[in-house]
Amino acid sequence: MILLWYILIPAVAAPLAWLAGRRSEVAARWIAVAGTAAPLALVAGQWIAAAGTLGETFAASGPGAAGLVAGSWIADLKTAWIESLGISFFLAADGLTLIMLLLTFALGLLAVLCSWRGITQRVGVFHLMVLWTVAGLAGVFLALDLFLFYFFFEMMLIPMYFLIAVWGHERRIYSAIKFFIFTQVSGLLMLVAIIALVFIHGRETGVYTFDFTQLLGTPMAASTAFLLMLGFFAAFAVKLPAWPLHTWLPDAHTDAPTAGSVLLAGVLIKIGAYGMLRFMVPLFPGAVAEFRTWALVLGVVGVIYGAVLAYAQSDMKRLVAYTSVSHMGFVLIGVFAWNELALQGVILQLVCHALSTGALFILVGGLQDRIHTRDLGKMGGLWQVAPRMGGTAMFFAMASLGLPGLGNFVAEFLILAGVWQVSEWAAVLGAVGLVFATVYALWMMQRAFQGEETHGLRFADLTKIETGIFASMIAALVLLGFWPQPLITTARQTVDGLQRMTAQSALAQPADPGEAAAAAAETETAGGDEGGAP
Amino acid sequence: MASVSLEHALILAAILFAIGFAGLLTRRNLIVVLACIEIMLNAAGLAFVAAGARWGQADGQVMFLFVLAMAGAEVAVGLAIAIRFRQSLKGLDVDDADRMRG
Amino acid sequence: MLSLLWLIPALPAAGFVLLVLLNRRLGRAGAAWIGAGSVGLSMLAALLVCGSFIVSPPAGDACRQVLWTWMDVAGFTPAIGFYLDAVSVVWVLVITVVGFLIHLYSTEHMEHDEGFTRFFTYLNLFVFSMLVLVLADNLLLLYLGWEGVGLCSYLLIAFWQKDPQNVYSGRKAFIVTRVGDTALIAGLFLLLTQLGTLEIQPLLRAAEQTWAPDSTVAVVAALLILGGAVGKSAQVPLQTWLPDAMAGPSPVSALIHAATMVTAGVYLIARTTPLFELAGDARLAVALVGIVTLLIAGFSALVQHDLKRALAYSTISQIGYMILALGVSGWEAGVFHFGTHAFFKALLFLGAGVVIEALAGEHDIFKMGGLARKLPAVFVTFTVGAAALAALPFVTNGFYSKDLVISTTLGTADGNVWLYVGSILGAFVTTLYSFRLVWVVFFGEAHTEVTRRPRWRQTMPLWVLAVFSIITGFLWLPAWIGAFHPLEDFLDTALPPIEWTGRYAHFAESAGAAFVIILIVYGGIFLSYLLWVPWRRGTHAFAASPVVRPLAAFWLGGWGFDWLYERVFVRPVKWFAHWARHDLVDYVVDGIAWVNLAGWRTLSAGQTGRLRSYVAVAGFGVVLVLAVVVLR
Amino acid sequence: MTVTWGDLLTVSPLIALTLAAVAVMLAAAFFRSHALALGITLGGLAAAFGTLFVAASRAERDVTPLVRMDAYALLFIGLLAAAAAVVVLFSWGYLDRFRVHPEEYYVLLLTATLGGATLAASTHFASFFLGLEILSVSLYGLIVYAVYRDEAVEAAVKYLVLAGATSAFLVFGMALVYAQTGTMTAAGVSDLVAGLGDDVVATIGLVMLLVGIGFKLAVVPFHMWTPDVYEGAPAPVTAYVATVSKGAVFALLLRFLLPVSSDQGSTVFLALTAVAIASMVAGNLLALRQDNVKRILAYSSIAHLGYLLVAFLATGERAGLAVGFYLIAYFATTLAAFGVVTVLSPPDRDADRIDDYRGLGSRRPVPAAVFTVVLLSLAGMPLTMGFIGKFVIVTAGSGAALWAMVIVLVATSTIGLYYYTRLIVAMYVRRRDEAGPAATPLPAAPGGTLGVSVLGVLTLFLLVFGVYPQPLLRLVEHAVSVLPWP
Repeated sequence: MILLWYILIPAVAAPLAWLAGRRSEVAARWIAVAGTAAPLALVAGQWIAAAGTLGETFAASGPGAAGLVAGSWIADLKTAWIESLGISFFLAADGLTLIMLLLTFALGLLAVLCSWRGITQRVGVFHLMVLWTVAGLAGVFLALDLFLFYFFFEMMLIPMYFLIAVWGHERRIYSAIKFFIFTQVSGLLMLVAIIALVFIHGRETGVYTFDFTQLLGTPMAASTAFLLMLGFFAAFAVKLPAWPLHTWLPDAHTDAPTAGSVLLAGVLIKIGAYGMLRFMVPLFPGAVAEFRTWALVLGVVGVIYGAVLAYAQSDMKRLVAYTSVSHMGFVLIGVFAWNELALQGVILQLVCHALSTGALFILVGGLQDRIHTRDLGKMGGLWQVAPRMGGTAMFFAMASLGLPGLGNFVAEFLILAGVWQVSEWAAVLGAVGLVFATVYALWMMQRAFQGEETHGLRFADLTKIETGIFASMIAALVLLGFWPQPLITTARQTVDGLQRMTAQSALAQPADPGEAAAAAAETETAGGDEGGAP
Repeated sequence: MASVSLEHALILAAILFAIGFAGLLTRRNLIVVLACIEIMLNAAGLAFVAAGARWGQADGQVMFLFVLAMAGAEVAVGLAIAIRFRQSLKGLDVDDADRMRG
Repeated sequence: MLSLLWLIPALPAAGFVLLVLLNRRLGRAGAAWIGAGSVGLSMLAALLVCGSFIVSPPAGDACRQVLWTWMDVAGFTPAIGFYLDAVSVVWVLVITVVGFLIHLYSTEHMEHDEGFTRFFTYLNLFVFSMLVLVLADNLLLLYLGWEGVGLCSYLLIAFWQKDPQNVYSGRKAFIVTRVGDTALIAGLFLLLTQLGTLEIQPLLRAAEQTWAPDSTVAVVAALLILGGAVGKSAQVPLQTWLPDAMAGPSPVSALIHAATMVTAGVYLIARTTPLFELAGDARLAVALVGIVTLLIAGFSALVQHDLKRALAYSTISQIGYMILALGVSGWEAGVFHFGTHAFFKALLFLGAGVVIEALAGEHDIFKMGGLARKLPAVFVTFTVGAAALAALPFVTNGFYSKDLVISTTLGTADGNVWLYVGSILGAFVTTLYSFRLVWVVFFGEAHTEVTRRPRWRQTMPLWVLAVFSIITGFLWLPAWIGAFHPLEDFLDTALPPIEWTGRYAHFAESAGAAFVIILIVYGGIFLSYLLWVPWRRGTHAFAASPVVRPLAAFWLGGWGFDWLYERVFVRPVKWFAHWARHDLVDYVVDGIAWVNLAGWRTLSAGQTGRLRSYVAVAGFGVVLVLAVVVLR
Repeated sequence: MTVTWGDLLTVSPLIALTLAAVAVMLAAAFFRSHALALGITLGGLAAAFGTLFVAASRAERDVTPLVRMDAYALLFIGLLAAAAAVVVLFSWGYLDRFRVHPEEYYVLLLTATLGGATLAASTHFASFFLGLEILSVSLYGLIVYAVYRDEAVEAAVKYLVLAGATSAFLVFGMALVYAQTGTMTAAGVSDLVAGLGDDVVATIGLVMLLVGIGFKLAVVPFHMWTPDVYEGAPAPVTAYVATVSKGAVFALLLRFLLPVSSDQGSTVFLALTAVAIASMVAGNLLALRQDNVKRILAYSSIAHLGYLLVAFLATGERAGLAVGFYLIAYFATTLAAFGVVTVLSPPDRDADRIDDYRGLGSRRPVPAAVFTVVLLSLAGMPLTMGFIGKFVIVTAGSGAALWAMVIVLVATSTIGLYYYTRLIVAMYVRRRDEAGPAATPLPAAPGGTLGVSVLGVLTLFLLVFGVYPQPLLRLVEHAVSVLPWP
């Protein structure tokens, strides 16, 4: 039942905020704070309560596929919904879900906070939209019925669309519709794939159901599986976004209001990775293995292309947006590497990227509120004007280029180390992407904050709210950089389950480097002169 | 006297129908257009009669009556509208009725 | 005592955090106390820990301290843990001692700078990162320090960030070293995948056990590590960033770009010695990198006008010696030269800092001159440093270490005559440019007014370093002088001893080889006197001759590497970025939108509003279908 | 073939409609009272709706060979009556502003509904033709009801001529089918379709039959009239044309031509596939940059009928479910859409320019909110019935492996997003480039409280069944199960 609250609290707070907003803007803001903070506290509570069991892995023999999914739940809720079509209202949470929920509510809260001064028009409706987005996101991460997943997947587009179109910047209408259309086309492709899967399963078993756990392991021809996998991939690749389906993202991020950018970059695009982890790969492991090379190519191209284009931008927000393209390329190759190192890296990357890029967006938003431009050509030397802002920007620029000691590095290292086991070249090229990341991050710093201040800009340094926001994000990133273990442990059972689910497929490979080394050692000994066992 | 076969009747009906349709395509006077529709409807009626004859049923003729009645109703309304049309467009040229387009 | 190991890096880290948090609330004095104080305490801790390590070595001649497990993923469990052995002791001592002296120096050098607190913040972060680098017990943590020092290097080069040129130099340093880091991290992936761990000692043992000597995987791993070292230590082909890095304040050049950070590559190779022992081809590559670098940079140093740039090229060249030593399996020789170089090069940079400060920011050596009388303390100490750099026989530490390095290039099994000749030539060039600086800067007539004289916080470090630049050489006397070599004995606990097994080992170890060097050094000093002593005008004709001029220009520009890289790497990427800045993929998207719009336009034009066209469309459709029906 | 009392009881909904029409006519002859006419109309519709339950309580039966009152017919009659009632309610405020007497309008509305209801229950060519013509002729009158508007006259002429011509096609097709089979019942046609083979004459007949149906449904290539009639007709009438006339014909299509989908290689099937695809593409493209709201809705209706054809062509009860549910969703959505136009319309014209909607979000928040929900439903976004509707259609299409159509559906419904959101943007987003004099804001429409409350109910309907569609799905499932599925 607690799972339902995660969706209901923000969903109900939304109209309240709107109603309150008609009388008092501050009331609307506080309701929005409550509507995100309350579920955040609830998730944190559930996390702490479940902390003990999440790190356990499954027994070697292990239960079946459905059992592996169900085995890692810490809570679930299943009631009838649309029986005529085999659809149930099915929510469940495991470690991965908890992480995503934490992220959702935390960034939701930050989105509300960072709009405190920036948003002055239609405040009530604004918070209605923010809260609905949060509710939809929570639903996406909780749903285990494929229809329900799709339902939330589409649902949160609407408030996000409004956030961009109404409170956005210059080309907001174009960007909003582009975002909407990209997601919608790909989402519909996924819907077709879902339905086809349901039918294949139905013909096989006579049971027409959208229940993910029952659909696992549906036998089908390899070519069919490949097509269906592509349907899922389309949706998630657009969300992620993977090159070359990324072009909605720079526009949407650039023109969205700060809160929208934060939610987009922080949580929304993470659905792509989440969907691949949760649904796509377990449903079609064979097809994913077949597609792996292509996905790695797309991912690597995305990493480098995103970074190079980030460098080419003169709009600071657009630059940050392109860095997302680059970083999500890592996520893509990590998912398709599909070993424990890479998967843990992916999950960490989701969190760390949300924090680092979210912070950069808040920062750019803050700058725009102050100097009314995002054009790097009109900045320069801002460090002199606002040193604390400069230092903060430097920190997050470093996070974005993957500086060790910050969470992003751990994530990217794990991903690339995992990818290396699958394809050395992908890993190397991914690492080369980090060089380009250095190029754009430092270029951005130079153009905005370093150099001589020549435009006569004078403005106040970080406000208290902003300082608080950034301090918490910096603390989180440093903590994750030096001690990412809590997150790793939380996701361990899920990752283990995912691995075992696909253990029979072509995706499977030596689970950890230790084993690989042992295997290597064995072959080495076998080939050597010494006949004795080690 | 060779009996009129179904085919003959249907071909005649088809020719009539085509004439009516051709008129619809080529004539611009609203009244003539309405007349063309009448021709087409009657062609259909003829086909019905012929079909009824093939099966030796009265149904075809009954349908013809229906068609006739409906055609009448249609023309009645049509002519009424034609009057408004003439008032509105100062003429009966259907091609003039292109204020709404795009 | 050894349990205090963690304090050594923790103290500068604490200093950094305090400086960040308190920032403005500290005055200059407060920042100076925290900044220099934390490093001073760190130095004390280091002295205590290392002292106890040397006096009573722990079992296995190494100790490890794990603070916590960094992460635990799929059997990969790197720790936040420190490892101390003879190699790290050398580095820790140099870092903390030189680091403290330079902090002290900076409190005076930077006293009027508006970014005073920021300076110490970065500097403390640097010391922390550098200590983590050399103390890390696993390669991932080493990499953390590795990147951390890279960051600080960038921040400090770009410290005077109002000038875009400085920021450019900082970026260049960061980006170029990151290219090398890419190789290093790839090496980490390779090692992790193959050996299942990144903890250095088990990793090295596993490598020795599982990899056959000269197996491909070992060579690749070693080469990837070399790639990292080349970037960080400014070796060919990634040396181009270091001369530009002189845009930073002089203490930074002294600490980061001379004494410590740039030797991280040397440390890394020394740390992973067993890997390189397994990979003969990689050792050869190391040696080649070293010899090429030391010659290229040496000749460049010869023609620089900018005092600090000259020193920078000299640094590159001297690190080339260290790398060369490592490449010929003279591991300990490399470490020894690192130790001596750290002191005299830091000394030279600090001296240069005082000079530049005294001349109100003048960098051009030909606008200096005559400073021997105006800045006597600097003159004396700088000359000591230059002599050490030039390896002035017997009295300077540089002589002993360089002599050892050059000997190993001939004496070990990996050595050969070519390397030896090259390194001799390098030594000659070194002597030339070292004394060129002394002659030009301190003698002749003054071209610029001295406006400021150093106080004790600047002179004291100079004197201390000058002393170190003399005495540290005696820690390892060559065999033909006497059997006093405590440093060698100490390093033997962690590194393979130098094996004099080469073809010319006998000669290399003998006084004869040393005599060659002594000859070279004195010859070099004499020639430099002839060429550059200000009262000998004739040399200008030589410098202006048509043979020398283009060569000098070529050397001045660093052998055209920047020119080449600009065209091969930078411009194509910039060009592509500019060309694709509106996102190429968007053209496809726009194309789809255009097709739709065209469809709308066409269809919409078809809605003519004319009844007869409507009938025609319907009729056409019907006829089409009927035609299909009939013809099918 | 005698008609018993029981039969009469069964067809009581149709009788109720007939009586109501007569009653309004008579009443209007004595009292020119709008309220009275409205009351009687609503009463008649309510009676028709109420008697559905009477009919439902009785065993389903054929009343003469002409009509069959089964659950399927009852569902659609109920739907049509409800839609008509909604149109009536919208008309109240709207007709008050007319310069002609409003009473006969209700007569026409009731007879049109009667025609539609007949179609829904029709099992015979005779009732088919009669129902269709009653509907058509009433619609001529309704479209031209505002005779003083030039657009209305123009629209009526276009509709009249095209409807007449396609009726001729229809009847001719019927005649050909009859000539080949000797039967005019739905079952006979179904059998014919199922065993069509390469009987050219019968196929021609079927195609011509489909012309008549296609015209009413306004699918490509019989769609050209749609925007003009939608634009020219008074807004409530447009709502009626868009819903009742199309719904009734679609109900009939399912009953007569069900087996079309069983042979995916047949010419008729291919022709319908082409029609469906062309409708989806053309409908959506035509609306792309259209500036007239009524025309946008017209074009979008073309596309929606294309979607419906996809479901129709997918065989099996799942297809019936999809068609039924989608039609209900489409009815509710379309009625609400034109309801908004109605409510906003000033006396002299309809509020159909996109400029009329700029800034509506702040001027008239409730209609704006309703319109937003409507547009989202048309776009098939979650929380609305349109989403579930699109989902069941894709389900049906995928179930029948109609991949080409499904992909086109996916692609074109995306184009739809563009113009639906364009309207939403117009209502809520202030354009910064609007430097010049803004479009003259729409004069406030008088009254409209009734209309707005009906809009509220419709919106609620859309949302509730968008989130919990199960009851409706059950109902439709039950209704379509009586059809003779192949």
